[in-house]
Amino acid sequence: MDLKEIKSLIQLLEETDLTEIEIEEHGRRIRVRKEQGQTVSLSAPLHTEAAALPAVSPVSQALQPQQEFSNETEPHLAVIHSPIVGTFYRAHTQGAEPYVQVGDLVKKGQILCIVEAMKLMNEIESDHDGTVVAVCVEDKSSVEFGQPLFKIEPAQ
Amino acid sequence: MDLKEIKSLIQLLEETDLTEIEIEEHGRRIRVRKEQGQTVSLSAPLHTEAAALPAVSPVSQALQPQQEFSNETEPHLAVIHSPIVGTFYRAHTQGAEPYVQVGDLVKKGQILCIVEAMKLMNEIESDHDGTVVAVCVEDKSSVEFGQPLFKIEPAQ
Amino acid sequence: MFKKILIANRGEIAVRIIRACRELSIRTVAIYSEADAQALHVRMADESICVGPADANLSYRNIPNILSSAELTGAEAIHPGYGFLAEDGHFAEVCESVGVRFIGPSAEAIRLLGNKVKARETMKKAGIPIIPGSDGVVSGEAEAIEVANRIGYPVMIKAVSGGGGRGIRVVQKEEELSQLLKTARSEGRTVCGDESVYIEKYFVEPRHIEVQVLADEKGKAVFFPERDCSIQRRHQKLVEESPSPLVDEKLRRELGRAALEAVRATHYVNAGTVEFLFEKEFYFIEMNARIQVEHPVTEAVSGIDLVKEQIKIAAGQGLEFKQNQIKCQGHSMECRINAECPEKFTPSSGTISVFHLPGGPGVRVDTALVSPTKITPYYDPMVAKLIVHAENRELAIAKMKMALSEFFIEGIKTSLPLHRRIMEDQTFINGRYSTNYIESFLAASLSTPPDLPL
Amino acid sequence: MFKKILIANRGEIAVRIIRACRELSIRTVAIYSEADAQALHVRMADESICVGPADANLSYRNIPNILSSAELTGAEAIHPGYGFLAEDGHFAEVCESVGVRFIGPSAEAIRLLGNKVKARETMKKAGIPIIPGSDGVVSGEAEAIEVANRIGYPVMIKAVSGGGGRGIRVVQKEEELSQLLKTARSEGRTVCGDESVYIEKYFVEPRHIEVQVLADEKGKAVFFPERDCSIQRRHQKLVEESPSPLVDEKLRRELGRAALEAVRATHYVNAGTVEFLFEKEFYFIEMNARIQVEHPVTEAVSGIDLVKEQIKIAAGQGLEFKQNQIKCQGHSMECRINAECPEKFTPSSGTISVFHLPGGPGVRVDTALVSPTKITPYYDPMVAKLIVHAENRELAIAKMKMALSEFFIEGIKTSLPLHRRIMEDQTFINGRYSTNYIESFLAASLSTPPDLPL
Repeated sequence: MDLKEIKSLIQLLEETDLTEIEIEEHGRRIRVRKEQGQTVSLSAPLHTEAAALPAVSPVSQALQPQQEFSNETEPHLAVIHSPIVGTFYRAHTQGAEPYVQVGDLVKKGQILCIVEAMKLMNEIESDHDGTVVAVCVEDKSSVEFGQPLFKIEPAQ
Repeated sequence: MDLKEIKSLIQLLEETDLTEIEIEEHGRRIRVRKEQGQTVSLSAPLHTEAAALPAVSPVSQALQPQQEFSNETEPHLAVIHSPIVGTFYRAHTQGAEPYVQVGDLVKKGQILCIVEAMKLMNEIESDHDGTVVAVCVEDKSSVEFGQPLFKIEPAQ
Repeated sequence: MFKKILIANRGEIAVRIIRACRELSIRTVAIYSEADAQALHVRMADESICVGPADANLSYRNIPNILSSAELTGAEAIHPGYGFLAEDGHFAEVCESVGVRFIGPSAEAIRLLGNKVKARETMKKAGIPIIPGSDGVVSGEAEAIEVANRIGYPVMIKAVSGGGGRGIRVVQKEEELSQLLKTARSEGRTVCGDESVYIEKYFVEPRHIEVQVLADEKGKAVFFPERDCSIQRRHQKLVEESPSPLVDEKLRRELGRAALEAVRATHYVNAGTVEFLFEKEFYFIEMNARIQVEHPVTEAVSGIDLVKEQIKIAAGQGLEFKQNQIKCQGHSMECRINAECPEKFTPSSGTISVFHLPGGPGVRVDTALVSPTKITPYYDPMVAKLIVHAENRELAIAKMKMALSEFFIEGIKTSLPLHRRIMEDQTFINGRYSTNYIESFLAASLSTPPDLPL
Repeated sequence: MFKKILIANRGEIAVRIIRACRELSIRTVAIYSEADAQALHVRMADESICVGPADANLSYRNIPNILSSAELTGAEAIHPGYGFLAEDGHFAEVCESVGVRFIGPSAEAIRLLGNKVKARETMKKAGIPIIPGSDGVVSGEAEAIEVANRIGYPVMIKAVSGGGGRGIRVVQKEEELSQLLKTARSEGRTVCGDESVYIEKYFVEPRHIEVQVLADEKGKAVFFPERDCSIQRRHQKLVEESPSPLVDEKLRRELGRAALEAVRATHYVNAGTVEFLFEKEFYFIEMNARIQVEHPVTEAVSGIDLVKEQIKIAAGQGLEFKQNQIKCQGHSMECRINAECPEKFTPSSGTISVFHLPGGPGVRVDTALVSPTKITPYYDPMVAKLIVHAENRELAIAKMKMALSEFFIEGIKTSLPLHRRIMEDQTFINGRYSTNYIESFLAASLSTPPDLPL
């Protein structure tokens, strides 16, 4: 399959008012299609525009709505989400070693990090045995409900 | 063709936010598709709803907007459109014979009808040689700009 | 003034509060559930934080996550809107304990008013008329007769543990009392094993009249021209108007005085609403410790932005106007547009792909609708409020009819058709409706020929 | 009152007129071009008739087809809106000759006011100040000096047949006059073979102030608080407000008196607007014989529906209010949202698939937007009017900023970003702007760092 060809079709579609292009040849069919007035064009129009207007509404947005919580591109990985709103800490105390590093083997129930909320330190445990392949959040940054914290490659 | 299968696809489509489902297999292709927020659902929403509300806004609509002026289904036919807004008369005077009947052979330039506007009788001529195959408007009814009056099968 | 406010709500009221904040140059933090990631209030706010899943108990009522959100974003105050945590005394208390200003009355006032028995007692002590009845449970037939004679027939016998119409009997005259007392007792016993009953004045065609108040921390309080919210079904208001077609200037002042008395008796601060039942006289029902859905009709006739005032009061600013500066100009009306079947009131969910909102002079629409919007079954079915303002009631009805005629929502069933019919109904037009209106209106509708669809 | 009105227009003003008709229980007939078959005014009207192809000359200005439409539908009156046939004396005349009421002034008044020279003469005779200058062409240098001394420097020498800046010279003092007179003459001769010139007072920083009037057939006339429309680019108004930040109560009365004098002098009936140029004193420019785009700001401060009044006057009803009943409450402002590049003002066409209109208290949007709308290049680029009303000018600006911040149109370029910047601009906020404002504002903008996009 010629990915370049499909990409150029998508680009063509995006540059015009067309909503669909379909090509069928040599027993192969490619169809690209976009919805107008639907989900795609509406992902976050108000924010988009506001962001272009720093003079009018200086949007700093400490916490951007994170809508990409799903793990579609890496379906084999397990994702540990934040169960609460709070501040993410990788270590027990400042300066201490992080609970886990990328590459570490972890057990189900093992503490991965702390999310502090209202002065309470909430220990977040792994719900899988496996290998830590990614830490999704910077140390000491804010996390919202459902935000991915770690990606774990489950043990076979 | 399995009608049941198609119906279940349609049902599936209606129950979801999808706009299109396409299946291609064993040399057979089924595609069902709905328009969202686009032309189809928008054909005339305000009128549609108003029409369901005779108590609130008694819409009689002597003249419905005629949006189907094109002749897509019969591309071989010539259509004579009204060039003005007025009242359509098939005959010169009341009780007289109509200028033309379905089945009549007409010449280019021959008078087909009269559209009266502001007491002026405007003679509408055929712009084709051919056979009248349809009279699209009732005698003495109102016509708007661009409304089809006659369909003519052009002579070879 | 606050620099940043967190809005602990969703839908039109969150949008309404964000607009007020913008005008006051206050930055806003929206919270949202996973079901609302695309919602208008999230898009409009300067910052937004997901606080939980679709279930409101785990998101919009999730006190720890909401307070954490305020802490993380540095929001100095929380506006609760209506519903959710708006009248939760515990929430108000926790807010104050962690140093976040709760935009509303004190936790004590919320708790007092949330306890219907205590609220009633407080108002009675303050000299505000309450619905006449027995002082609690009646011991026997002799006491029942005595109470009924004192308050006058018709009276209502209510089983203490009854509900949903069970254990309730209306007594028209003394001869009926003995028999109906027995029936109510036995029904109470059957349904919930408790034959205790109490007696209350029964109102045949009462009206629901309410008075908006604002009170600042310095003890200054004002009342606004009354709202008539008698058009209800199952205690859900459908149409509200201000002023009431029933209330004259004298009654308006009396209602206002009673409302201010309620404010004093409860040491109430911020915006609140004192609800009365009216039939010949007015009687206190309850006091709502929040901004109400129908606040825009009061804004229309008074020209005062109540949400901005709420914020200013919470920031410690005193009220800038006096009672005699509060006008009652023209007439305003609100229709609540719900996502529901207009006949049976069953909620309707789905995706609104196409809609058209009315506009023009004197027309206001408060909504969180944005295309496409998914109406989920998780929250309040109200999708929009349509508010009109005109010189008088007749013109307000004409304007409402006009606005309803062009209001169009596709993809779900709404109460729009019902509102259109109400605006054509002679009883409503005359202004002679009671809280029974919708019930009898619908009953009459069902007997009309089928070519008049709802 | 009329039973049915035909609206000989499109876009937001057609929608506006349909709304007014609905409130007055008048049935409506929309006309439309083939390009507008899906337009909102067509959907909203009770009936609609296609009157021609996209080209407005063949549709919205097609007098025979429009009158036929009125005849066929039994419309008793025609509302022309603004633009198209609104100030066409011939159309007004033909309407009346076929027995259809034209909602506007008489054909004579339209013709008189359409002729700028005659209008100026009429006003001068009526004692209304007109822009000082020579009585027609000046014969030589001596006369030029005499005129310039009489009206005071700076003056403007204008070639009679000049235009587009050619053959125009501004003279600051007498010493310059002789030389600049020669230049203007020779430029006039070069460009159009005519060296005749006239002299007019030159205004350095004039303001555009206009007064809305209503006059009924019985000779009763009223004026409204002035509108300030100085924010223009190429004589196209962009922002309008009422009252003017410049005008005090005394000047307001003087402007009003002059406007009423203009009504009397032209036997004017229905809604009209007398436009003045103001610099220290006010001077008549012209009188517009129609409803104007910016009428909503007057509706906001006065509480009077001008379109409804137009219809009532045309139906022969007398004005129901007196001059002293016309209030000036609070402050109102309008931004015209055009489909155009916000920097270069080139029109932008395309399909608007997604948009969000602002709402809340004191916010009005007049638009024909409906999703999806195709913005065609055939007609006026204005896609919406955003009008706010608040207690004072400062709060009105805050509200306008709020409303602009949530106003969103996707698919075309609009003037929204320009309006957002104007509302942040100190000169505008101070209210000290002239008709040169936009030009100098844009010039200044271009020199600001590129991280402040328009």
